[in-house]
Amino acid sequence: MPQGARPDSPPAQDWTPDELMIAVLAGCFADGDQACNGMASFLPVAAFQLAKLTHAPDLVWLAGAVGLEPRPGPIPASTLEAPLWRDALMYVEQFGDFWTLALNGRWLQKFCVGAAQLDRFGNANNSVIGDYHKPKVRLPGTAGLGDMGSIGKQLYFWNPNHSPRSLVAEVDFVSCAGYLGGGDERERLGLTGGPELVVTNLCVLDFEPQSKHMRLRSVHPGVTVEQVLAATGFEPLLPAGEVAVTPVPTAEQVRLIREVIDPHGMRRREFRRR
Amino acid sequence: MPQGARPDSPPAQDWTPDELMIAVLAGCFADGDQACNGMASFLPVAAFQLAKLTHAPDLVWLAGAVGLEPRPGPIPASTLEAPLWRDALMYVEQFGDFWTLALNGRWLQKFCVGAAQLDRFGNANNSVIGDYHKPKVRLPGTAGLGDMGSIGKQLYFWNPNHSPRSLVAEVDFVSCAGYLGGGDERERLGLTGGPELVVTNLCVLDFEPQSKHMRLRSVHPGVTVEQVLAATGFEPLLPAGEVAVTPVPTAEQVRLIREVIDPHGMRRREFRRR
Amino acid sequence: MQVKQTTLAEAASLVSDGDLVALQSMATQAAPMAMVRELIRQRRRDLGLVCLVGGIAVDWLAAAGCIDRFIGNAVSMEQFGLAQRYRRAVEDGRIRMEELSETALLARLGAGARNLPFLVTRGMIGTDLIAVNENLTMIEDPFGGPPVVACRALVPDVALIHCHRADRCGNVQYEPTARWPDVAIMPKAARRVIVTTEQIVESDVLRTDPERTVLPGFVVDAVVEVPWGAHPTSFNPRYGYDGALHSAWVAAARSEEGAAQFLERYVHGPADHESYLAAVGGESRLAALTRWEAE
Amino acid sequence: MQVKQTTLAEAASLVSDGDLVALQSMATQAAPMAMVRELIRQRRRDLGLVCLVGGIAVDWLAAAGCIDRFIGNAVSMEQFGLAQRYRRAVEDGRIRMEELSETALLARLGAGARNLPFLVTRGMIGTDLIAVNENLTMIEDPFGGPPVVACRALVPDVALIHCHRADRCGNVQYEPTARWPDVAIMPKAARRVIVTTEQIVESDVLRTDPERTVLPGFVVDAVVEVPWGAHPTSFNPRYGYDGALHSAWVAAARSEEGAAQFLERYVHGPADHESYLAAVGGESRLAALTRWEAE
Repeated sequence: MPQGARPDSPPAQDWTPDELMIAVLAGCFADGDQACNGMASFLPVAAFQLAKLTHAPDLVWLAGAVGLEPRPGPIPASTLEAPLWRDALMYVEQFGDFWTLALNGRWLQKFCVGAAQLDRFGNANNSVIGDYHKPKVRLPGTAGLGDMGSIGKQLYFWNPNHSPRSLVAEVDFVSCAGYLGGGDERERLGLTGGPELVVTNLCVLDFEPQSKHMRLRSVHPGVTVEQVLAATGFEPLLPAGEVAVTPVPTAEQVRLIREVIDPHGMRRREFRRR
Repeated sequence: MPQGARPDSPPAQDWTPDELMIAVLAGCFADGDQACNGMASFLPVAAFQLAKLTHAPDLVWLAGAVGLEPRPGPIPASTLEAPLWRDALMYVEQFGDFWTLALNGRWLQKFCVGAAQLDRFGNANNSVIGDYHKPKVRLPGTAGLGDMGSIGKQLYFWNPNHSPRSLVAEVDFVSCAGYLGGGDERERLGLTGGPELVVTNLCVLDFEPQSKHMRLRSVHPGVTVEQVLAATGFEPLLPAGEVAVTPVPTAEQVRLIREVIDPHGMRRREFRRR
Repeated sequence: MQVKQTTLAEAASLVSDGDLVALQSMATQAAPMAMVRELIRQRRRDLGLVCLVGGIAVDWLAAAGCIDRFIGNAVSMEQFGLAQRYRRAVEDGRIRMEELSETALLARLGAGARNLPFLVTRGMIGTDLIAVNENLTMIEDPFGGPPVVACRALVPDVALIHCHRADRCGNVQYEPTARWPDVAIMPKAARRVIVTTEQIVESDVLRTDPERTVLPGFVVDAVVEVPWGAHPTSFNPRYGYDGALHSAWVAAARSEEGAAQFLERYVHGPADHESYLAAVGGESRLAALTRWEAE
Repeated sequence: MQVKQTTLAEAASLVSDGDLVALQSMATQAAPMAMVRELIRQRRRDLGLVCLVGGIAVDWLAAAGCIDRFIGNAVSMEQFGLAQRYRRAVEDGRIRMEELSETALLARLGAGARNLPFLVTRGMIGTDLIAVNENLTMIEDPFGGPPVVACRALVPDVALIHCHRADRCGNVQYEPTARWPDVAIMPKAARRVIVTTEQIVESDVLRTDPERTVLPGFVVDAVVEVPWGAHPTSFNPRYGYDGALHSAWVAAARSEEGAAQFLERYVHGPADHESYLAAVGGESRLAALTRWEAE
């Protein structure tokens, strides 16, 4: 794999929402961070590799929470199978190693999180639609997210299918703790960290520091604020003044994604066909 | 190593106390048991190997709590170094494997225990003589024995230097729980298992089932009851009627110990020079 | 050491109707599928499952009506989608799910393995997972620190695992690969352990790599040689998952009838494991999987 | 990954007077002795030690007046006898010992590593170890089972470990050998980690055996190449313990003066690690130790 990238690369003329989302997520990770991914996480995996190839060569990647600094080649069809952690420096044992390091608080402080439902205070649900004991829809289950929301991590949500069904006023079930009821409720429970950013196919949102209510930070080029509002199950806060436009990826970022990181286009599997 | 032994072997004509103690300890372990040893444990290590070569070929030995079923050759100078677990089937990781298996309650149910002090109710002390915070003598420390006395194990004490200093009325400090104050005190704390046998260079002792007080079970050939009483820091209970004589090892057992298991005589290092 | 080698059919007799079964599994990885098929063929009923992440094994057992409860982190076949028969059964009330975070499941099993009444985690605080679960409760730190979630010990009746090689006495070895925690903790927590293995080898072969042995034989009740025993899940580094069979299942499992027909063809139909391997494509297909040609 | 390679002297600057130092050690095995000698040479004071089973390292540090407290399971040099300078210092009140059972020490460190206020064990119940220790206390099971011993989290300031090979970024590998728990847990519980290694290798060498890597480099603050860095303790499978040096120490350590002379000759005297190796017998002696000719 080629190392580094031209820092002065111009904005791409030709980019797609998946590539823009990857660039935004990549920008959340820096040298000195450690990043890991779970299953069906094509965008985060691409983002970690993009960061390493450009601004954050010393970002440490734990592929699938298993393989330390692998050399995987093009993104394979699964982000939780052996091809992803080819030539790793270490096979991280899950409980004694991975969870101990994750719980500790000094490492692996940022997580990319996908969720079936995310609400206005950043609470996530991968458990059930409807009642827990008699669900209307049984979702896959919260797995590690049930921990990550409570152990001081900074959470970066990604959502390739921004819709009123996935961004809801209130989740049916809190399976990953965000800011709970908002304000200082999370803090009062002694929880640190919390949701930082929500990156969707339409826009980037963050959380207003006092109320902890989700807030529109930027819309992607070509997307209007009205489109975002129509696609969201609640009213996100709006910034004072003009809403910013998300910077597009650089030409070099797009080249790296298309030619080096994901030539087979696995990243597009996450997007619902329209 | 030769497998099996003649079951009809006659009593040895020529035996020493170390060999007799090894034979007695070997008799405590059977097929289906799992045995492990700690450091400076020449007699238990010899006993496990003797049992495996004679009546208990399917006894499982975890050498040094590390090496599963090794082929160590003659007993080396240390019972907690790599030569003891040569050619093991498994290197048992200490916490996730060894302690999990030991705590479970279904495996590794018998332990051979050495202690600086052992009292009339089978409480052991490897911690301090005198006050814990200002000790007259700082002993090595209880290590795993601090656990083994409380987690349902059957404890087999061995003591190659039977004396009023090592067999005392009351230990200065309980670092390994025996029957505590005797009677049902151990049971009332919810503890199962407990001390089973004390094998010394003079005799074999057990614990009277009601009072849990140490009781003389047999004296070794050539040792008198009076000698045992004079060498003991309290009065052990005596059996009704004649005190039995400990059976001597068989000729085959002695041969195996001398020729196969411990040709370098490491077992005698545990005995104080007189 | 005692010999534990036996057949799939005999080993399955260690699993009774109603048992709580700890099943090694990730979404598309390393599940003891040959034993799962044997349990379906023997029509076990009212089983509970304990799984980190259940995949196709859980969906097949649900479709076959073998299970009525599930304790674990998640059920998913990753890129192949949701486990539809399982999901529908939960929604219909035929299967109860106890959903745990990863640290909570590991704490419950860890406590079970170590004969402790509970272990603690700081995960899940603030979520709804605690209040709905009688096996979780908040407790105070006796040293004045923050409260923690106590997770009650979990002791499955039997654990099913699949490994790369074992000897006749049930000493279990893995080749270098991802080390998921179910193999480490489930067999120690469960009352009985059934191991299937790609290969039975002489004990002396294990002695050449003692650091690869993960379970001593005395923990194991039965060991069965079943090459390709994890198919259609992957078993690194030996073979990849069978993507075509996963896709075929997902298509069939849209309906109860489709699922039943699929199980008839691939699980009930084949008389034994060899016939199953022939039914899913035989030698040439299996050879492709060793090269990770998933689809 | 960031490069962490440095010298013994630089690495030692990560240890301050008063620090609580977690030290890899068994009775005669696998202690980071080169780093221990460096700390003695730099005359660190008021250190605490956390050890499973301390051996000659603890006795040297005690004799040199570097330590004032010890938390661990035991201190012993097995067949070479008690650690006399350490023992005398405890009896004189110059060193405080907090004695823990094995499960209690692992619970304290495990809680420290996992940012939990405590973990529990069923060991020690009925012993006197609990009442004398403010870091242990009995608590009830909230699910109605038996009570357990809560063990308060322990977070050392720095952990010292020695390994077979590492790369410049501090990724740490062990050859197949006994797996003691201190290497697994201490570096994750401690605030800083210093690794000495028999050999620094290219990262690509580690990639050939990823299952042997036990610590990722991001956990490590400094890595120093020190061949024979565990001498005079053993470092399986590379070399056995130096029995002659252990015996010489035990003889010298009968008196304070003898101990001081010994340390002068073997620790303060040699200008660097190479000089130390020459002082203890040089190449021919070291070659004998690779053949386990201990005495």
